[in-house]
Amino acid sequence: MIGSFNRMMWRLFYLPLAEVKNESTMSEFPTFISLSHSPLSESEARSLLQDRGCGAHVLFVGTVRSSSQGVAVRHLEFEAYEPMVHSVLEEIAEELRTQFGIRGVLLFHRLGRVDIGEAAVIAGVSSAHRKEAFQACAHLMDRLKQTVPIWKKEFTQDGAVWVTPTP
Amino acid sequence: MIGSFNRMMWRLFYLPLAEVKNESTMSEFPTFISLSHSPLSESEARSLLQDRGCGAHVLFVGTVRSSSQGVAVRHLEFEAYEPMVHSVLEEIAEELRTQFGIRGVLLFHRLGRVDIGEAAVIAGVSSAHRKEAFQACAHLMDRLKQTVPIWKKEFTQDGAVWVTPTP
Amino acid sequence: MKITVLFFGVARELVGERQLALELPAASKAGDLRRLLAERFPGLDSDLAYALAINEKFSGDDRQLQQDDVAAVLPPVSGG
Amino acid sequence: MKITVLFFGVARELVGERQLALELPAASKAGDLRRLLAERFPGLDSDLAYALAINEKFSGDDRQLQQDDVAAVLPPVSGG
Repeated sequence: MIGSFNRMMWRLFYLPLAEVKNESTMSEFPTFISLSHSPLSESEARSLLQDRGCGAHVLFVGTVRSSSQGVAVRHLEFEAYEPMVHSVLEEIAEELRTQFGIRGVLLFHRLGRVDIGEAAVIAGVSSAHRKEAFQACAHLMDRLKQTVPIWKKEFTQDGAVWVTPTP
Repeated sequence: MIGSFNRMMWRLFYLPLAEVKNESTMSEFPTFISLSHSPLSESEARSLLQDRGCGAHVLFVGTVRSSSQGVAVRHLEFEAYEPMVHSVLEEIAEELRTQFGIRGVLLFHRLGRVDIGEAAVIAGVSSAHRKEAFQACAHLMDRLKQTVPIWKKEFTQDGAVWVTPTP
Repeated sequence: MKITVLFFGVARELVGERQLALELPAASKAGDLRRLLAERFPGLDSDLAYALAINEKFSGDDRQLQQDDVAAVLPPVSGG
Repeated sequence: MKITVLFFGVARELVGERQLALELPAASKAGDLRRLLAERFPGLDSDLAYALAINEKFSGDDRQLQQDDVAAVLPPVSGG
């Protein structure tokens, strides 16, 4: 299980060197990122985030709804610019740690076809205190939807469309 | 598993009749409440909250930290006024549904001794949209700490104290 | 009239009991119960900002008590 | 100079390819790449408010391109 997280090492390759000013800008706390074509494991997410120094753990699970603006959804498909997902998420994680003082950050996202009721995304944070944990996890989801290079195609009874963000 | 949730029926006994003005004030969505002397199951919490009409599920897990204001904590003990926990939580759940438009509401809380690293509380909500889910779950935790009749005793190297809320 | 009083948390430890049966004069109110408790149990006075529930509802001091009511002494809560 | 261009989401479908090798004049900038793409692919113009990444970093139109750069056409994202 943990073996699948060699991707934690992505940060070494994808954070542009200019931004790694010194050792202290690299967080001592982990960022767990996984892009997966198979179902996401919530229990894996929780055990990765578990931290004895943290009393607060907030997890968001986004599942595929059976309708979107009144139209019946059949399934979704996701694609991503994978290496850039990792580098953008590492930057977001550092932003969360600076703004909210949280520790662990996690984002699991499905790729390819995702059926109704399945989890498309799991976002999580761990923190000493709960208010910061809620704020940071909500902010992580906001940032995901603003800047992380992942695209969703919605397959409905009326055909298939690439979803564009509502302003 | 589900059999342990005959407590959902508490609402029938503990909501004062004067407040049940008509059928429509009783939510059609479930409130899951459990007070337990044994470890809380996050997977049970998640499967109870799962709802195909909801795209957003937020779960808060509060675990026992190994230190509190710099003092090493050995363990905690909780006690509750159980029937009143149920009636107060039902009122909070209706408040959340009115304010945030969420659907499912869940609160699991440990009683008795809880050791370091264990979950003392799991709070969860399900909703069509994520912003409301984050706000409602944070609010549920705020209300828990303000008005739900549960008390915590902290056992440290210096002795044992009943925790009083910080204003 | 006879009522039952439940104690929780620090109040339970101050009183040394989870539950007591108390005899109160007819037409007593919740505030009268507070005064009786403060007389009998040092600590159960203005030092402890506790709430009273009558029959599992938070109640103010002018709440009328009745025979067989269940009162509960609820110190500031600290769940979660 | 030769660069690689990656396409995602609706841009990938408009172009019909995941990836193209393009020849650009020396000293071209990201903005020049935008103009070239708009000429060659109907739809990859101001109708699609896409971002450009160069070597996996979001980049403005005045970003200088170099031989072997990897550009990416990123339509508005919609993860989650």
